[in-house]
Amino acid sequence: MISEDNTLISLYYLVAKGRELERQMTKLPGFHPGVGEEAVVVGSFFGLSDDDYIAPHYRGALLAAHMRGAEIRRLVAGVLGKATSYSRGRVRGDICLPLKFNTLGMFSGVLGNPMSIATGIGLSTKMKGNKGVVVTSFGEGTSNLGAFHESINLAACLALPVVYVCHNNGYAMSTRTEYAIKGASVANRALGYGIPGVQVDGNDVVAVHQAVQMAVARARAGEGPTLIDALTYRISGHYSADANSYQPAEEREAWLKKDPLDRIKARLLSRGALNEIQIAEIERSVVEEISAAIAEAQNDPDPDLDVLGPDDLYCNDGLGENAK
Amino acid sequence: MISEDNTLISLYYLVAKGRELERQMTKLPGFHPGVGEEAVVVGSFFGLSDDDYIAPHYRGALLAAHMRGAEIRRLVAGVLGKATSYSRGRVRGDICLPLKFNTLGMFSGVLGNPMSIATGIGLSTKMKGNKGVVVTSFGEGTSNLGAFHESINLAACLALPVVYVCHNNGYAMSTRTEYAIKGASVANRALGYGIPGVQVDGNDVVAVHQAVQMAVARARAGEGPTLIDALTYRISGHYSADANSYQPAEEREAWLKKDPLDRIKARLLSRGALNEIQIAEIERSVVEEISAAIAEAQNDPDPDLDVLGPDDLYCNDGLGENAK
Amino acid sequence: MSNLTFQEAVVAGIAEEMDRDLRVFHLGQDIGPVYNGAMHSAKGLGERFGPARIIETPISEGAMMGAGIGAAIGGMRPIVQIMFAEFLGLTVTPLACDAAAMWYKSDGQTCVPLVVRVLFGAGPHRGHSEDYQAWVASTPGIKVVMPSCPRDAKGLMKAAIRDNNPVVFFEHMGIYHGSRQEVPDEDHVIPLGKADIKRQGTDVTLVATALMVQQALKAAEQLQQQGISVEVIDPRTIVPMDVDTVLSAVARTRRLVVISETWKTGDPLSDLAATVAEELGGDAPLRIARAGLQNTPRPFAMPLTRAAMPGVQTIVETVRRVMEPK
Amino acid sequence: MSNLTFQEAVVAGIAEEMDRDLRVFHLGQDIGPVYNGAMHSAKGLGERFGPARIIETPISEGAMMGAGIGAAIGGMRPIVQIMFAEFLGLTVTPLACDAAAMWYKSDGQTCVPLVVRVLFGAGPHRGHSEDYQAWVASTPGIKVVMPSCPRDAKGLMKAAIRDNNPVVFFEHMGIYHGSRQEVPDEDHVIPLGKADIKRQGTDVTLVATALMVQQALKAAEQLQQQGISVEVIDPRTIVPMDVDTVLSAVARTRRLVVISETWKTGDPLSDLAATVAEELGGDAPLRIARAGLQNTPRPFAMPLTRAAMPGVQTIVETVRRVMEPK
Ligand SMILES: Cc1ncc(C[n+]2csc(CCOP(=O)(O)OP(=O)(O)O)c2C)c(N)n1
Ligand SMILES: Cc1ncc(C[n+]2csc(CCOP(=O)(O)OP(=O)(O)O)c2C)c(N)n1
Ligand SMILES: [Mg+2]
Ligand SMILES: [Mg+2]
Repeated sequence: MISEDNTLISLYYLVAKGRELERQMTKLPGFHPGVGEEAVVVGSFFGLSDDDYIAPHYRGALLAAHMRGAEIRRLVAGVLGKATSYSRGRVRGDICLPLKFNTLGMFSGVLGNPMSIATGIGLSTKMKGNKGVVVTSFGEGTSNLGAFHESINLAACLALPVVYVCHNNGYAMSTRTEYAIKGASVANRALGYGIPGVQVDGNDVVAVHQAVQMAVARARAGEGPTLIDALTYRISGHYSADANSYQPAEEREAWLKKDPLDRIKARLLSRGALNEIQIAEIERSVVEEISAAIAEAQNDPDPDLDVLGPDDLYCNDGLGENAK
Repeated sequence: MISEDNTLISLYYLVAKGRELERQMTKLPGFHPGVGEEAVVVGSFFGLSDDDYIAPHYRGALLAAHMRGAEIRRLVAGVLGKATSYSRGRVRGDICLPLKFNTLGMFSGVLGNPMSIATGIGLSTKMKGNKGVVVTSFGEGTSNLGAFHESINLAACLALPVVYVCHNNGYAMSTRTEYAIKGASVANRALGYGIPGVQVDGNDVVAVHQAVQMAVARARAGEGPTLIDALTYRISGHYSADANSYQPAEEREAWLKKDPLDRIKARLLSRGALNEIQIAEIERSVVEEISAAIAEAQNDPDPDLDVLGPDDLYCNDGLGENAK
Repeated sequence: MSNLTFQEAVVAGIAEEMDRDLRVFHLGQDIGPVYNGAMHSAKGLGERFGPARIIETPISEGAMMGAGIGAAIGGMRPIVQIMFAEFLGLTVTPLACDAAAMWYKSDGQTCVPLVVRVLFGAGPHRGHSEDYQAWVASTPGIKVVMPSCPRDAKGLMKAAIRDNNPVVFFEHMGIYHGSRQEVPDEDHVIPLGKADIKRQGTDVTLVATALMVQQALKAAEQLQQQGISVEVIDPRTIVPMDVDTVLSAVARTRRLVVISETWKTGDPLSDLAATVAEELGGDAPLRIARAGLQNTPRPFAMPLTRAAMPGVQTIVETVRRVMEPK
Repeated sequence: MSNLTFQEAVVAGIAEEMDRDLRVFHLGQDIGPVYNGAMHSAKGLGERFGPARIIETPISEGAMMGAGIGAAIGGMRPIVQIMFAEFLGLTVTPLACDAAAMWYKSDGQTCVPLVVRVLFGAGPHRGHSEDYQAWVASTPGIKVVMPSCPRDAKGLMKAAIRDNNPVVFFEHMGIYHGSRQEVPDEDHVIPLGKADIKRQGTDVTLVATALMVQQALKAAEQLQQQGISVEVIDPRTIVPMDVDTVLSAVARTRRLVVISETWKTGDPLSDLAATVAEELGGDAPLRIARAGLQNTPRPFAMPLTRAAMPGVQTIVETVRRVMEPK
């Protein structure tokens, strides 16, 4: 009971932290915030071991990387292209994450690549026989790409330990899900690959966590991949400046009532796992932590030109061995 | 009744012709014969109007093009790279078909391209509002490519008049279907796109014809695409020299008993639509026709170097208008 | 005449052609009246022409390209937007392997009148700057257009739409919402394959495209002060390349400078430089120098992005190099 | 020493490395013991190493490439076979956009030790001859190998497998089952990025790869009779290109001939020719000539296929061109 409370508190804490991070990052230009989708991120990546790999959806990626041990200040420095970022400013840190935390991001702006590459990481963990798993997430719009089809089919054929989680958030930029997907659900697509397809309430962090952990157990047992279809809603615009005026008011209202942060909070209160004062305390500390991290990152220096390379275009012999 | 007999006789005649064509072409090096799959080809493309387009699977492509009006002699000349081929020897005629018969082939060796391009032809017929449809076929192995997923999903979203027919023939080169597809069927994949997925006995030419025609009617009515999963078996090797020793004897035996040619023949006999003498007569004439066409093609001249171009790399203004 | 940005000029060209020819339509992601295309690349088209001719698609670039190719075969004249050039790899299989070959291989049975629009280049959008132009330029049968100013952008877009071959049209994000230019309203079509001499000069012939043309013109100003007269040629169409214009220019100056925002290996301008060396090289002196994108992936931080590609200073130095005796 | 064909040499190199390093494995379509790979490109490997290390996949090149990249990140050393180079377009998005950039962009957090095998070139297989080498050679971070003989094929394959970067390994179908050559059995590794002078010569420096090297050597014989001494350089690795070896050679001969089986626009050898012109051009005479694949899609009929690409006769004529005064 206590331990379950502790899990719930951890989940809540991460959702609250994610919410504040997304909220504040929205103020930076060109960011793709994930307000409203924090439960999918937290539920997907909570409770994994360090040897496991994750390849998170670009939306909510900072929270995911932070859950793996990356510092928020350095992650934000990556978004800003500062010298203190994990790549020293070489790669856009909003969508590309530090691999040293077994966290794969987008090394280009092309959706779909992380899905097939995550599938390959799953192949390596299987070949090494170390029971490691890979959890990767992506948007429902991305599930219309060939990479989705080929990756999941290959994972099914080779029984790879990969869990595919879809942020089914209603939109791909301005394109509504029902315009781009005529099937009853994204979960349905699993039937074409002979793997389990599970639909889950993406705004219930506990439900997402449980569904993902069941799939993870299945993967560790060598039973192959699972497709999880997490129904959620993009409260944010597609990017900072997007007013998302295309979201019908009633639709938006209805989803705001299902806010994932409010729900986990209510759950904790009703169980008496936390009281109002403790919650207020936690949220105050989260605001402070995020504000401080962003402020620090903003004051961090730009990279010097020695970061340019280009003498290190290739990984030369030996280096590879030491590289993570 | 008579008219139904006539349809059955036409279907039989085409299957018999296809069988003889595939049989004789197997003697040419590097050909990909479709012995055993003639019913899928004939059933898919029989009964279409001239304005309709087809984009047939490369296996069985000559028969498909012939059903659209192409001469067997010139088609074979295309396989041999003779000057008399429809491209004057510019393109490999075993997989690339004469477009002037509204028949799209492979302009490269890459599987999947005809699926997405056929989808686009469907878009044009829809935009022109001329009720034309497109019937395209492909192998079950090809259904594992991203092009399959993206094409059918796009056709579903735009309600395009396209019928997708899968030659589910048990193998992709040496790869068995159950190794590469873990889903219960290819038809199942339709669920992910919200379109009908129909499984049919691919060795029953009448069944294939009826299933495709229902889908064609649906497409003409503006109700969008259909995926048809035609179960058949590759009696031939993957290509002429392939001994397909990897086919288990019992499996092969069982399928040989379901030979599509024998089945339509038996049907005609039992209905009394044709008698043994008439059938023997038809098959004799078919052997003669195919033998003559191939012999002619083999005696046709190689192209002169003036066929090289390269001055006609581009279609220059004006030309495009006149081009088919 | 209207005073237009690059983005406005491209959209104006498309709108005029859609009025003129009902077979022309636009297909892409989020190009409708709600979003108006990435970076407003389809501003106003959705509202004006409606969903029957401004067709939005799921995220499936391969099928989008196939759809454009097939629609062209079927008698339409599609304009497919592949949001960013960075995504061209998802489309080259139907485009380069099949569509590019159809006219030649079918021996004239079909042509493929298709325009493919892509955004690229270092600009406000911090990312998606790769061009991968070699992927489309290296395959015969595809025309490649890369305008440097609003006036050319409109005239070349109209020509691309009227062309009967696949044409990939590159739109540089660094100049997209930049300085305006007077653009003719009346039917203004610039033939594909004709270079434009953006500045006359007698000492050095400089060839550049898109943003690099604007940088080269600034550099030429500076060099003028230093007594070096630079001729700036903008091929405008990368494929087919207007080799003759460049050859006759270098035949006079005997000095060629090539400035590129892409990587040298596979750069169509490298082929141009090689052709100049073949045709004009011999006993007479000939100097050639090139500057391009640093031979690494494009770094992200602004100071790094800038330093990795040729700027006015690099261009000035490159020109000075060919002025020194050797 | 063993007397091996190109195909046998490549397979031998792979087998030796799989014995040496348990992290090395092979992934591809129909590469198992039943089919042994297209054109026997994996002959015997399935039987010898079993399905755990010789992994067959569905037809899904994009995912196959992603699988190789991911497995490399995860600590394995994959060899992915993309049956024919013609299918590279299906794989460049994960390979060129992401994998090629990982070492540089991650600032050394990961490397991608991946070998990609592809068959290409005009040969017995009547089709699938396109190479599209520009698609992989034009993006920094990918190494590209294109051997011309069994000996090099084995040594370069072993080096490619030991390399910590993505390497695309081209196997020419026209020489695949062709003439045999003595190939060292002992550990024989040829470093990537080092050209090999296949024939010494004093009048003209000729650069070619794969099948064109063999044609060039025949042409050089003929030219010798005519009193023209041709030096034949085989870069062996197209990326990184051994520019220095070529530069010092042309510095002596002052004449460069580039023979290519691919199209000139985007050909990495065009970049090489441009570099030679940049570095060695000036007041001293310098002659450059190139011959490549006809600027159209490859025609199919044998007489057309042959006429569309450089043969011994074309090579002889191209060399004679740079011998004439100009
Ligand atoms: C292959 C590709 N096509 C298009 C884009 C442009 N793009 C960036 S985000 C986005 C929407 C993605 O939608 P979804 O997968 O549902 O994720 P969401 O943005 O809703 O979180 C698009 C189309 C891209 N980055 N990659
Ligand atoms: C993209 C691509 N990958 C691989 C190949 C090589 N190849 C040619 S035919 C074939 C098998 C196709 O299987 P299927 O789609 O089931 O058709 P079938 O041969 O059984 O008729 C393969 C793998 C190809 N041509 N294109
Ligand atoms: Mg979404
Ligand atoms: Mg099959």
